[in-house]
Amino acid sequence: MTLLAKPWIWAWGAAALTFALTIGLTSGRGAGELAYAALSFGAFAAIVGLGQMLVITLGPGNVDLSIPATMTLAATLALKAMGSMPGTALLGLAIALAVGFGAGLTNYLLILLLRLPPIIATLAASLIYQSLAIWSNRGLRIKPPEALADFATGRFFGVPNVAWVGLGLAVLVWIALERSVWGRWLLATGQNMRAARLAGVPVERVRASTYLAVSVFAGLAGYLLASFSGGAALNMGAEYLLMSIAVVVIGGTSIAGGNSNVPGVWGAALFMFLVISMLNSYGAAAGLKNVLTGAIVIAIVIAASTRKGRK
Amino acid sequence: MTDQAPAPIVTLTEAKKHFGPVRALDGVTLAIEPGDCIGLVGHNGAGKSTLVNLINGGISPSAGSIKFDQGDDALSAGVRSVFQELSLCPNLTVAENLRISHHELKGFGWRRPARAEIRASLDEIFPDHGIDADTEVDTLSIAERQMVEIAIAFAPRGTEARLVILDEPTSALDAGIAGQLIAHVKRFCADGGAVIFISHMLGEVFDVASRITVLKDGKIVAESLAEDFTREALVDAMGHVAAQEAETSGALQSFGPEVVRTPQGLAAREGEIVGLSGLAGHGQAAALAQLFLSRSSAWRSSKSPDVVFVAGDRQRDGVLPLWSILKNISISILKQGSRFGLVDTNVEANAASDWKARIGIRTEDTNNPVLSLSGGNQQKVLFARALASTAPIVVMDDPMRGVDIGTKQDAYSMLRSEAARGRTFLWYSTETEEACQCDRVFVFRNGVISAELTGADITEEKILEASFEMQQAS
Amino acid sequence: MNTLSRYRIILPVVSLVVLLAATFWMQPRAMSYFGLNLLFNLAVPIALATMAQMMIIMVNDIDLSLGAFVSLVACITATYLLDTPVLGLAMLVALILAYAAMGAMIHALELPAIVVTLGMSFVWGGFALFILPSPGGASPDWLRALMTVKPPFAPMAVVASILIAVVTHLLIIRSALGTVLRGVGGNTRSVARAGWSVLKLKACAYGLAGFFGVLAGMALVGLTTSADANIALRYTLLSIAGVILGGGEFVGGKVSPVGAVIGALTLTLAASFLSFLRLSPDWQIGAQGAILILVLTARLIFSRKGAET
Amino acid sequence: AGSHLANTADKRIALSNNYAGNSWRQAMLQSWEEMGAAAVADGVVAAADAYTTSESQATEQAAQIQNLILQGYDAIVINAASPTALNGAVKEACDAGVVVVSFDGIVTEPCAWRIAVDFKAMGKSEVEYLATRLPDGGNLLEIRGLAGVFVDDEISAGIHEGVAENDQFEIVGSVHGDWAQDVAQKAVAGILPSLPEIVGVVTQGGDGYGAAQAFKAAGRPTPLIVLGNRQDEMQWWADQRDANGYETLSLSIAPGVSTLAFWVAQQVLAGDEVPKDLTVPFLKITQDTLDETLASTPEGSVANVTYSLEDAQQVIAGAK
Ligand SMILES: Nc1ncnc2c1ncn2[C@@H]1O[C@H](COP(=O)(O)OP(=O)(O)OP(=O)(O)O)[C@@H](O)[C@H]1O
Ligand SMILES: Nc1ncnc2c1ncn2[C@@H]1O[C@H](COP(=O)(O)OP(=O)(O)OP(=O)(O)O)[C@@H](O)[C@H]1O
Ligand SMILES: [Mg+2]
Ligand SMILES: [Mg+2]
Repeated sequence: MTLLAKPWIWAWGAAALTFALTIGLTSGRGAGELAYAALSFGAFAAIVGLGQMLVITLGPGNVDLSIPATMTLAATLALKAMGSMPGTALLGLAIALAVGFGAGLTNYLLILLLRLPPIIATLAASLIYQSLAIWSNRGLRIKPPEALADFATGRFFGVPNVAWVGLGLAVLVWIALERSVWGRWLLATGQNMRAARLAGVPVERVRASTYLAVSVFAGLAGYLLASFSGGAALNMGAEYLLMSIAVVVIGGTSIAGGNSNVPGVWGAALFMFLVISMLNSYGAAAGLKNVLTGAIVIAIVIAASTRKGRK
Repeated sequence: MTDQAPAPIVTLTEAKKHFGPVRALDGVTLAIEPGDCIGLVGHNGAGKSTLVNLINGGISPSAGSIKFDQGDDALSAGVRSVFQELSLCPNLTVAENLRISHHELKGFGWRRPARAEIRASLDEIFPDHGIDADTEVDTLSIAERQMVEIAIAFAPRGTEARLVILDEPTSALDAGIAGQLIAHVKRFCADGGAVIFISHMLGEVFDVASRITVLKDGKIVAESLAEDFTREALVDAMGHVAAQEAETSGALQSFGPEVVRTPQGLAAREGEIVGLSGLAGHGQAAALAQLFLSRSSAWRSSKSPDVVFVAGDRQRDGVLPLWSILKNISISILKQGSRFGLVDTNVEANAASDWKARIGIRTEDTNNPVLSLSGGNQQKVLFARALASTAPIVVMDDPMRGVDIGTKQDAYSMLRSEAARGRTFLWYSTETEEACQCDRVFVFRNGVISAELTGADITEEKILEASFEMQQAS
Repeated sequence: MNTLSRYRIILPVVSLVVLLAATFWMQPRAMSYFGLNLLFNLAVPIALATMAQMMIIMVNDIDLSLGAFVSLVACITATYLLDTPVLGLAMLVALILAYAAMGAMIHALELPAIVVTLGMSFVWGGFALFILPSPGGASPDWLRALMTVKPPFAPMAVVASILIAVVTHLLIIRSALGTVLRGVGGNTRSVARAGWSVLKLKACAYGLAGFFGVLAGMALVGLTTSADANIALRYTLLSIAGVILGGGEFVGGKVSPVGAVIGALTLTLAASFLSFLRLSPDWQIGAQGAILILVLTARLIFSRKGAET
Repeated sequence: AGSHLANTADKRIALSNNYAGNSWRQAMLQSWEEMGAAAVADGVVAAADAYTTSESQATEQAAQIQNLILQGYDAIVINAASPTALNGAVKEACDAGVVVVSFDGIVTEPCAWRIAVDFKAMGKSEVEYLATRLPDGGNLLEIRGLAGVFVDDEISAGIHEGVAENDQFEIVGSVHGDWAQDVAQKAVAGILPSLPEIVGVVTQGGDGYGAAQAFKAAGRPTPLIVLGNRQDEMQWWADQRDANGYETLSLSIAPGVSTLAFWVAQQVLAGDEVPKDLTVPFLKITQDTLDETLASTPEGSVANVTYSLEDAQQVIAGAK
């Protein structure tokens, strides 16, 4: 029963079940298409979810609410700089990552210097990022360079390229958390920051790098999403606010900090796409769709936590 | 005791408590009658706190029974507990904390009786306590919080306390206040109340207890009137080699160059054990924390840190509760042997098993969660964490809090040998006895150093003298 | 003495006063019965929602579903409570009970509140869409009359805010029950050891939150005269910000009802202040963030002062 | 009309907007600003300021309107987040003697003027267009907007009415695209695998391009997608037309309707008799007008029309 005790198994189980139910509707037709779509769209949720997971691991009260605004700002500035010109993809990437870095640094400095609670600091900063995005481009939608768009929508060995990026990032985060000194520091800080500091952990470096990481991930996600969907829009990140938190907690990461779960993030990201697809396919009205989504999310959390308790 | 023994307040019959393979309590039979003052002693992990939790209903027994003479549960039988870890609500005031335990206090204007009740109780147990019933608990020092908790336990609370269980109540108190508590316990028992008094300070136990019960590995191994025990016999029963009086170090040793000097006047030389003493809450902990924070960084970390810290307040400053014993030990030495920023698990495992053996952490496997250890054994983990590093300076904030006498002796000799190898220790202790083992002692009063004692000057009298305001000064 | 906790209430008061002075200076017209009412009447439902959030933060949880819940209440108020008052009332009572049950479940199954409430935000939102697929409904007349009443001396908004602050202060800080509830936030274990049923206490705190959430939704409809399924989604974050602005803390049961009401008023006023500044529309959204940061930065000065003494 | 212009030289008009997060709203704000600046420079009005909140929240917009009353504007032009939830604030404005003109997102409060688009008719005409192009009928996919919003409900009702009248069509799937390209793309990609062959997609504008992308990614033939007025949609249409003769229709509202509302407010302030309910036609782009519209639309923006005083007078006269 050790498998059932793994907190991520529930997210994956739920994803598999919703997949089966959706495909059951067409008696198996379209399974490949659905899996492909789930991997494509799940990748964006997974990338921001991995970042959010690192922040949530830092302990209670730590969460980044500026992810959507950072995605939008990074994408807007990157696409504006590239201006659809061929050969500028790397320049755009560099700009998106730099914007993410800058946003992360700003968030962290607000938290450190002004001692704002992270939830408020990132919320307030996100309004500023949103204004910056509006001011810089006034919502004009600039197309990504052709090659970049092809990459973002393309596939490799049958798996979408964006999913490869998301998977690569997941492996990287997993190694960082499970094997690296930094990961141990992060997990220690998340359990008790004061105790960690007194045990010699450079807690501020850990916090800074975590807030930088989540924003850089958001910048990357924004860049990829804009390239994928044909340009940046001012509201492109909106749905990733709740999504990033949902995939982390459904994936089995403890909201109390000090404990995180990489495979669960991917499972939950796939699940969140599939559950909406399933309800759409069954023709559920908007109200029912919301009620069922909420009920399923709670059911997964209950299943995962009672299992853990019984162990 | 009269011939007609009154009915016991609580009776345990063959009570057992198992946590998985751990037999925390392995068949304990015990009856506590009005007027009893039982001293409960035993090594770290002997099962003392588990016994307390069984009696007050915090956990239920795996086997055996617990019966009260009045009502079905501890509360209605008038059983009160002061737990090993502090358990007040820090966001509430002293009077409001009384309200939490006093269910009858409600309705309009409940505050006035609450204030009066806690004030009366504090005044009775700790005269001159100086605690205002309207202060929030989190602005009090650890010692003051402990006093409040004890006062709440003894307060009438509508029903009158009949049995009060004190689990290491004096570990955060200095000698003077501990003396007040002991005097009160004696009065309380003389008036027909019962007390279970758990402590690792055998002097106190002898002082207060009418009967002494020795727990070892979950079983009662000795039980008798206090006067039937000698100190040696007691230590023997607990299962440790009798401690030989640690001889006070002569002034013969030579130390290396000075490695610590703070603006406050705190100084230490290489190889020296420096004690910080004085009454609890007079700035010793703050001075040590400041020293540690100023000599270490929240931004950088190095393979060979300058200072390490041993926490006394485990919950707040030490234990990383979600982790195993192993990870708790290795957190300070992760950089040793790490390559490309990845942890070397061999170095880690070796250090953990090495220190488990050296310091005697009672566990089968260092992969067990750290919270499965008893309080004293968790403290050993924190020792191991600090000593496993190569740091030349070790800062210790009352690290022997709740450590049993045998382990203490081991720890003392380990400190000595580490010091002989050139390590410097700064050691804050609430026990004057421990301060007397140091090479140099700084006594604190009101946040400043009031005396620096060395060599033969380090005596209990001199320390106490420096701890209190001079009476004649006017 | 206890300077820090004294400062905790001074800060929100000072922020509000400074902001109010700046507003009056920029827009003297606001300095009137009519002007104050216009400035603050929409703060009343926010203050009520902030009280609801405070009940949850008080027991160390956080409620991400509050905005959706208030929207649902608004939808019920503008439809069922209007057409079939008995049924509408029963639904609102059921919602309060549902909130209490949610608290009990969170405690009994040891679930993280943030996740359960995140899930519940979808559920409430879904029900709201059932009831009002598109905006509409109307406010019951008595509710409209209540929210637009013109008491002597001070406008409704000010009177209502003071009333909310006093009632919740008595309930949470002064009363015997409130003390135990705050104790749950301070140290759940010791409250349980003292023989309380933490399950019941949590249910009680959540029930209170549901109650204030219902009041918020009703007050909102009284002001706007109708509802839609998305009407109060912003209240989730606004209420959290209000509690923090008012000197509350996320963990440890440290909350201040009076501060939180003032926090809610400050947030509302900050938005008005910005519109008086006549910024370019590009920056109007960002300026909201900037002013939030500015107001909260004042905390820093006070907490430094507090630490020194 | 000349005297009317002078009459309002000391009047101040404010625009109250509730969302700035997409290109349509940005174009709307831009049209207002350009025209407002010109009107102030010409001495037509004393001020034409724009105010915006975020996230389409009626509560915040209500507070904003109350602030505008306090600031003493003579007229407030509103694109409302909710047709009813602002009624309280609008009533307060009217009571304070402020002229309130609502457009696009209109308010039901009787004291305000309404410049409405017949969204229902817009939805219905989508189906009617499909009926002319696909006489054999078939399966349709509906992409809706944001759930719980008035416009979404109206357009959808029109579409369903159209399908009821043209029973050769059946709506086999319906998703919410929140009027956002990427959300629509995601929702369509999720439902497509379970759908039979689709001949047409009815949309609410702004999400056609996303739908096309999703069909392409799923390897399905591109159906007839009714488009909105975003430049990238029209560009895609033009590209498809050049490549394989793709033919469709674009229905939308021009963001410049904010300027129409400005002139209506100005006319009311000038003392003209203006009926409370005005209608503005929706913007229709056909295969014939595609190139011309594309040429006049900035890249990445939306097709737009700026209205003049004469246009406003025409609309008013038409309603009388
Ligand atoms: N919740 C638990 N899970 C597993 N093991 C436990 C738990 N609580 C206690 N134990 C184990 O039970 C034994 C007795 O612990 P207990 O806390 O009663 O010791 P103690 O005598 O109070 O020691 P100390 O003096 O160090 O406080 C220890 O071996 C401890 O590891
Ligand atoms: N890691 C830390 N970071 C910041 N401040 C710390 C840290 N550790 C300790 N302190 C300071 O030390 C104080 C705790 O020690 P306190 O002043 O109560 O010392 P004390 O009077 O010696 O107490 P006691 O004897 O009861 O342990 C805290 O209030 C805090 O200001
Ligand atoms: Mg113990
Ligand atoms: Mg102990």
